[in-house]
Amino acid sequence: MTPLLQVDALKIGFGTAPAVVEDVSFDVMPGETLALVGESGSGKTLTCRSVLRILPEAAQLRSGSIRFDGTNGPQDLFNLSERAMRKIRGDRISMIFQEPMRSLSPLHRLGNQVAEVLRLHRNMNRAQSKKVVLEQFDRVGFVDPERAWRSYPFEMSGGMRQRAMIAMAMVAKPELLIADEPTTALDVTTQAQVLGLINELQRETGMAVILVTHDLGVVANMAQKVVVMNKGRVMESGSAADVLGSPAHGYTQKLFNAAPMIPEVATPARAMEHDDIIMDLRNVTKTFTMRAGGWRKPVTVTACKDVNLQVVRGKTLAVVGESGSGKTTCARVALGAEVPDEGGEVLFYPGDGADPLPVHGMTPMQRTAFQRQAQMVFQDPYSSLSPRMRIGATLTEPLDIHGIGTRAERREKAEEMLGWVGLNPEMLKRYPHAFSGGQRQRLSIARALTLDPKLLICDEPTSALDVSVQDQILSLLEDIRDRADLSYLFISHDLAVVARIADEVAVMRAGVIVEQAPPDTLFYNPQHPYTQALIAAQPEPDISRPIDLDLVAKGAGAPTTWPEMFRFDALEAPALRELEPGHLVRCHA
Amino acid sequence: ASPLQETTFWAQEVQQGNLPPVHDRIPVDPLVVDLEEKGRTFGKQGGTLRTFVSRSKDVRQMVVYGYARLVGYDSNYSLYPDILREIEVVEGRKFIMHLREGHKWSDGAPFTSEDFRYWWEGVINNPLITPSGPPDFMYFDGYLGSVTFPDPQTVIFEWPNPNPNFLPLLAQAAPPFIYRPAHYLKQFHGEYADPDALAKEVRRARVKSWAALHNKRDNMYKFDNPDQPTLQPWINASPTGSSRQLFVRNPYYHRIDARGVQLPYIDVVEMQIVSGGLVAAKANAGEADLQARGLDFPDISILKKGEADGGNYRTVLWGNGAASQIAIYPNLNFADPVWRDVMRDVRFRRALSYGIDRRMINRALYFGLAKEGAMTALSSSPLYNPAYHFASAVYYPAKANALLDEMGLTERDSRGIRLLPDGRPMEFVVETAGERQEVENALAIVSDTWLEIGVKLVMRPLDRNILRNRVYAGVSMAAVWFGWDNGLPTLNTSPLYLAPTNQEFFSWPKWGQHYQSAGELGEAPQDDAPNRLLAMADGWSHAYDDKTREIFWREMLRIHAEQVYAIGILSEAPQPVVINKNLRNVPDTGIWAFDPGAHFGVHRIDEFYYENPHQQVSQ
Amino acid sequence: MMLLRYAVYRTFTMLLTLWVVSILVFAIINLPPGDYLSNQIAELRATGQAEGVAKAEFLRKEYALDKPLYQQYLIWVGFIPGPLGFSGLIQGDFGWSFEFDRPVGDIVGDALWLTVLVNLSAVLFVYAVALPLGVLAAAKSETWADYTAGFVGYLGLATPNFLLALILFYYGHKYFNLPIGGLMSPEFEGQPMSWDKVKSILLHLIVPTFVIGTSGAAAMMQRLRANMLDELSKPYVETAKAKGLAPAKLLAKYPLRMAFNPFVADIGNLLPSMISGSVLVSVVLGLQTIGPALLTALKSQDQFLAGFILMFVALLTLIGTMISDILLVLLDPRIRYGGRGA
Amino acid sequence: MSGIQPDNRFVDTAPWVDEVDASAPERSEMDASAWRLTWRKFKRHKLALVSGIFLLVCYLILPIAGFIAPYTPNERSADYLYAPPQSINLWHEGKFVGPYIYPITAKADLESFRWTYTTNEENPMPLEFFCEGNSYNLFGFIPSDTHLFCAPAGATVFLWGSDRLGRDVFSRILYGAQLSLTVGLIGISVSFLLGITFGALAGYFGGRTDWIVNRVIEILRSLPELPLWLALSAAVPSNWGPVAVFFIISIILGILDWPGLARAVRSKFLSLREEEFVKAAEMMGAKPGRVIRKHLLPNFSSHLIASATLSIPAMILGETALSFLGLGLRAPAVSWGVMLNDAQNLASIEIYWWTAIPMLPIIVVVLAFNFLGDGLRASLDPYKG
Ligand SMILES: Nc1ncnc2c1ncn2[C@@H]1O[C@H](COP(=O)(O)OP(=O)(O)OP(=O)(O)O)[C@@H](O)[C@H]1O
Ligand SMILES: Nc1ncnc2c1ncn2[C@@H]1O[C@H](COP(=O)(O)OP(=O)(O)OP(=O)(O)O)[C@@H](O)[C@H]1O
Ligand SMILES: [Mg+2]
Ligand SMILES: [Mg+2]
Repeated sequence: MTPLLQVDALKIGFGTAPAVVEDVSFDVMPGETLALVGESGSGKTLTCRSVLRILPEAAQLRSGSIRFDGTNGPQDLFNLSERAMRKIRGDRISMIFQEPMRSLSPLHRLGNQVAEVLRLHRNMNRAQSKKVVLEQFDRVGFVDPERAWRSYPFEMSGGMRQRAMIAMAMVAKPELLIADEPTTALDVTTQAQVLGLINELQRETGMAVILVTHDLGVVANMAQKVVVMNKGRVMESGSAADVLGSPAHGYTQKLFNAAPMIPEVATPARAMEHDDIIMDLRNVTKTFTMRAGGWRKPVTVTACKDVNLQVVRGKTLAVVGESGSGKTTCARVALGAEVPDEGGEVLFYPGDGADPLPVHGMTPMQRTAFQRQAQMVFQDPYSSLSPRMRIGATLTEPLDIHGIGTRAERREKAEEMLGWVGLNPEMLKRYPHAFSGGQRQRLSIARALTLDPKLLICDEPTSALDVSVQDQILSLLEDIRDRADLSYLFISHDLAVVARIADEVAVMRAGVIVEQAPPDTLFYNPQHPYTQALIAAQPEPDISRPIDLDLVAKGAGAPTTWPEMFRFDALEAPALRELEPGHLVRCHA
Repeated sequence: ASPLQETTFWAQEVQQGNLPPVHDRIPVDPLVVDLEEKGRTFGKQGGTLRTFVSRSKDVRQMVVYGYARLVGYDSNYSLYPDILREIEVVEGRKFIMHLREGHKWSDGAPFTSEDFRYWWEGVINNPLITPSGPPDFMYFDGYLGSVTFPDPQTVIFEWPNPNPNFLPLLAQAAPPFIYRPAHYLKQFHGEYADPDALAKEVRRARVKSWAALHNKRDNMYKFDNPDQPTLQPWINASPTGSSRQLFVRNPYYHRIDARGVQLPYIDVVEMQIVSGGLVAAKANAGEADLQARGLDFPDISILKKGEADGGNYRTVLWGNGAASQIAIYPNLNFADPVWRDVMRDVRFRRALSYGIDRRMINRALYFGLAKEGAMTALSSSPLYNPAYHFASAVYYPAKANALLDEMGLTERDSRGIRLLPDGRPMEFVVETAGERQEVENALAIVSDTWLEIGVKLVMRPLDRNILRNRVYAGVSMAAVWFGWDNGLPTLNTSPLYLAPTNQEFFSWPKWGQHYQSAGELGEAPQDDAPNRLLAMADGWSHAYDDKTREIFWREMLRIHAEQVYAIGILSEAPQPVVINKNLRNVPDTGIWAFDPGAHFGVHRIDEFYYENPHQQVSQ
Repeated sequence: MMLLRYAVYRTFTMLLTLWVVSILVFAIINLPPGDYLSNQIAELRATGQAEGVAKAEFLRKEYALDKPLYQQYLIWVGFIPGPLGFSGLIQGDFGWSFEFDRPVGDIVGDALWLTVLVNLSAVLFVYAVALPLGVLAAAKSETWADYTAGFVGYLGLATPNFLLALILFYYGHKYFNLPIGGLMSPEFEGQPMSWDKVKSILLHLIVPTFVIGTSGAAAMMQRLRANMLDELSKPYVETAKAKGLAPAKLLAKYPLRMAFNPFVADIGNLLPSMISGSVLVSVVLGLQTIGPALLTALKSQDQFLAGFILMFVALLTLIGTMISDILLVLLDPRIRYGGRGA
Repeated sequence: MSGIQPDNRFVDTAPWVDEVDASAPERSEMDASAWRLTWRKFKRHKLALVSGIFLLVCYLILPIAGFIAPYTPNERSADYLYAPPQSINLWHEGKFVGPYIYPITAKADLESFRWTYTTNEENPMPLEFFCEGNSYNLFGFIPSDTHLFCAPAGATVFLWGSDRLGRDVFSRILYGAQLSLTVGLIGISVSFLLGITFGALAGYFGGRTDWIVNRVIEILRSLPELPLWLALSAAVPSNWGPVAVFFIISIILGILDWPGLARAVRSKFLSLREEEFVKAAEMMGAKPGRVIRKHLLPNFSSHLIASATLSIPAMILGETALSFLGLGLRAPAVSWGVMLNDAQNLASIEIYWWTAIPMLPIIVVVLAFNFLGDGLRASLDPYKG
């Protein structure tokens, strides 16, 4: 059998600098899944993009070859005419881009953008394509596909946008799917659903997949082949069983050693002390009015309902939960980026017995002081970096705003921060677009840390990082927390990470907190069916222990199907009860 | 005379009985023009004459060009009865007008003394239509003239004292129409018309009263109402607002040639409204058959080029009839007292005049074809006097400097500009209407030579309305305009316009207002010379023999020459006239003047004809 | 729904603004010294036409020009009765043009469709030329196509309109027998529509469209190019590319729509410029549009005509901005008009 | 160096160190300011660089225009009206003479009403250098009468011909540049300043601010400029010099002109302010002024640069429209607009074509500004190079 895609001795560089991708070769067989793993910034994305010849303008394909041997016979993708290339893009080979937030057009409805592929390559009319797309939306886990069809990207949560992107890439059933970290913004049950979908499609159509991911658990569950990259070079490649089972290269070993795991917990933790809190969210509810309407009657969406969260000074409160369950919304409300609905309020305690400040009712002076102490790492680092500002300026900006230090000092601080997150000071001159996804995420963290804040809200801060860099970053965060008494509100989908860093975990589903407890308690004794499903769905980087994707993808099912005790309908949820000290569960008595 | 010939243009209408035959249309005693005496040839009827104007209200040019007047000027600028069969003047104060028997309006209704009566009783003396009462010209020496209508063919205007202004007035390019088509206008007149019908008409026309309606329909001069009968050679046949106005021959016109052919020769005049800037281009493209309006001397080269490139036209140069092509009027009523005193000093005005290099201007702007000199009667006027023409009007900077020094304006600033008595530099602001490039060019040259005499000229173009208002209010220091419209006065032309009797003479707006408002507005002239001018003008009005009149005229011209109220630069500037090569009887030389002359009027455009009219029509 | 409420709210604001504008318009018209009739009388006297003076005096009374300015304003708008009862703008009486001696409504009505025709064809020309060329120049930036388009555009921009018109007229007539000036051959004026008339109008439209259009087209093209260049490297364009969209469709659907934002903001100006745009060009080209009438009216202070045209243009301006604001939301769903953080 | 293992797996055999390369490049390199970096990128744009240098030279010449021009702007050569351009030659009958011109003589042709010129090709007359001519002010205040070159006695040097009054077109273009390249820009600056400020305020703050700014814009836009100009032309004090009047007019033009730009800025900002990076900046405590300057404006700079380039020809030519209303520049001031205004007739197109030459510098300057602007835009474009 001939390989479907043959990448040979690929070399990509920028300007006169040394190549960033060098001598990369691999083959993908039809129906096979190849996992591309490796260090953040090692050139995975560039490699994938070069297959479709969609590289940044400044990038040069210096040498190498890429051959594609699909139903239309062998084709040399490097020397194909633009016109022939267009026939391949989206039709034979499609790609899920790493940063779905930026990769969707902000002015067009999701339905329109996704259906376009069908209309283009499958000659479907509007109605047909809509039917297919809605079906696909359903399969990637949209609870309300019709709403997704009509929504604009900015009205969706990070994970929803990512799912739209996935739907877009898969809806036309390509021969090769290039998925660049397709599940970073998804909770594990949704992730399982998406991965299951990919598997299903592979079985159905013999689609091959190149899967770029940091999650070794996903690799173990999906891939037949693994390619490990570091600094632009392939470190090791071979069958998944071999590479995962007995990593041969030093880097591979290091990487696998760094993979976090949900610990086996023997006893529940003690309840958290809630006396010195730094931030208090009280009855926060947030309703959005959808823009989809136009002349029609406006539709509203309740992103989160009646959320009460307390961040203890010097501790980490982690929020996990379903994609689209309102985590980001809570975080944004907490820092004043959104105004909660009537009745909700957020209090910030500057400490030292000072009076609490209402986040949404501060004087400009108070606000400035608050903004110096409370920082946020946005879920979508790309969008939150000014596209026309060099990174140097971006990193010094917070200091500049608050008038801290001289120019040189700010610069030094910026360099120091870059060092902390494992980036090179030479990058200060670059613009945001010239970074890899993981690098941007680290930039975002670095920026949030420059002001030495007291409270940091991290919205999935490590989702795009490979496990070794992730480990480095988490250590950094823990380190600062212990050193400077920093408090975190930490949103993540990765239960292993949460297990490592959190002092308390809140689980959200459908806009409400369903369970809240210290991590050990939670992992020892998950009460809520949704929490249980989440823990079960966490993939492990062990090829011998695959999870049943189809089974866990069902998650806990819809709230209406839950056991009597937890069941709720629409927004009429039961109250949150304290089952044991420090362990809250949303259930009927 | 020869038998009358039917007009081909109307022949069909006549055959169908819509129009009476020609001998029933023209008066019993038509005006027979003597072409041979003028050196003109007999023509053929037919053809369309295309010409351009630049504003929609210039439709009235057809009244000017047509120039059918009760009495009119001939090409020697002497008066003769035109619409009138005869006019008797008794003691210079009683004017007995005899109408032509059988003369008809363009709709066939008879033209009789009733039309005069209607004007006098129905229009002028109706307070609703004319709230201000009888017009100024009906008063002479403070007495209102009387009008009587002894029989249908006779009208008598009479004043207690001899009124020398009356006849020239009737011959103006824009005459007071002292007769109106009564039969037509009565339907809009509250005293004559059926009230209900009138009220309906008023509403239809969307005006506010019958008087307004009457005013709207009664536009003898504006010529924009095709329904209103006329006596002019061509009648308006187009609705208002159209950019192409057609004028067709008046079947009842009162002139014929000696061979019995009814005038005008040309059947149709097509007057098109185009942008002023495009007239030259259109003429160059051969689209004009007779064009002078809208063409300036600088266009001559392009016109000649078009001719050389095979255009079906020739370009001739006429002389402009204004007393001065470009004249600077120092405002003797200027609000600034220091400047005013300086300007009132005749030495200053003379010095300015001596400081102008007229030859240079003439050469640069007119190929030396205009006449350099001060503002006075033109050379073809019987009152022309070369001494006045060249008085203070040669380039003589030394003399100018001497005059200014003599005035005591000896101080100068670092730029060499003289200082006023109060120490300000002499920045002489000349305002223009900004419409003519030649004025700006001329002033550019003047400003160079004035620098040599220590006067800095500052030019300021304005809109003509604004300019006028500023002059009248005494806030503009000096203005540029043409010279007197009438540069061709005869003994019998009223010299009133030489005296400070109206504010339109930009040197003395306030004195003019004083006279016009009978002392209510403005200020009375204190100086000797202006008062003398007033006295002379009055003297002329009461002088009845040519000898005395000439004395008054010459004295007034002398005073102007001596006082240099307006600093004329040059006169008789060449005016290009584009003439279709097939158009005959158009003089090669002539005077292009509005009043007297009515532009083409005195040259009798109704006698122009096409060599091959039929070819012309098919174009 | 939201938009509907917004439109209603804007309509009310519009009336308020219109009222303010009416005061200003009236004041500005009356700013220069004198008024139409006194200017007219001066002109008549200067040209020795005693006759017209009486008529002018008559009109002065009839149109209350002898009253103080504020009363004239109130009468004009129709807040208080004039000498012959209420007849102001709000009663639908647009007044009388002294200059043309016809009701204002007639003059404007006649000129209106020609005006719209000329300016519409210019606008169409601008869009037809500038849209594709601007996109092309951006897509092929820094190639000869880009430079040529830019050069030609700037050539048009840097030539004074009148000069350009003269050149086009002169050589157009010389070599292609194009007509000089006007909007149709005179013989078709006042005639019913016919194929020949349409042809004549089209022929006459060539030069004015070109003269009015060039500068607009060049300006739009360059701005569009700049905005497009900003968008072309954005990730969402890459996504679209990865779908296999053909370049033309891709550009038109994604970056062009983004780049169009500043132009939509200016669409509001399109309506009024259909009426009052290109005044000077129309004057020099001798087009019988509203522009020259406005200029004449202003110069001679023909206040009712000038006032009405100005108010009409103002109304269109207001409607235009409203439309552009609504379009803006439709174009870019992210846009909200509320205050920040509200 | 094959890394293929027996089990068909590839392992890189190159030495591998587990270390982040944190070695900082050179210090000076690091401290390069944003402007330096932009300039470095700009330099790579050859066309823009050339245009920039050209414009720089143009502006440097302005104060010494009098020195370079052989004539002063209003110096009339009465015997040389509408003289066609003369060429400067070096070789005469195969002999090197140095720069010289042939003398010309005018004759009035009353047949075609043109001035015809005959060139005396027998008599080459070398140009004089650093010679005395009419006096002018160097840098606007140092009186001088030395000219770079002038015609020898008895000859003329009209490089681009002479106009109706015998003034040298070339010299007038040089003097005209002094006004055309400066005063108009003030109007542009005023208009841009206002447009950006108000547009930014309305777009960024929205709500009430937006309402007010929009009403002002609507009112300003409803107020036609024509009558304002007419009123103005009557109101300007008469003893003001033409330049002063023009200066005021161009400022007023600028004041009237901003709404268009403001609307564009506003609408773009309404969209940009919803971007995540704006939120991020705000949440770091950035004040509105900073957000506007550092985050919003740069994202609209391409449009602004293009608009600025485009308004230059409009401003240079604006006065031709103004002189239509009696408000433009007027003699003795010279500008390109004034010169073109004189050339707005058929004769200038067909017969005296050289009087329309002022179009040339306008086009060249405008194109130069365009290339300069485009280079600037490209060097601010993060995605480029
Ligand atoms: N436009 C650019 N200019 C310069 N360097 C770039 C540019 N784009 C990417 N790079 C660099 O190329 C390298 C490879 O980037 P790439 O996006 O392929 O990384 P990646 O493996 O996908 O990393 P991640 O897992 O963080 O997404 C990175 O070091 C990045 O900094
Ligand atoms: N601006 C908005 N307009 C309308 N709806 C919105 C808006 N922002 C968020 N939503 C909706 O609110 C809900 C919660 O979104 P949120 O971003 O808080 O989810 P999340 O928990 O962060 O999800 P994820 O893990 O996928 O990022 C979603 O259904 C989303 O569609
Ligand atoms: Mg990547
Ligand atoms: Mg989120």
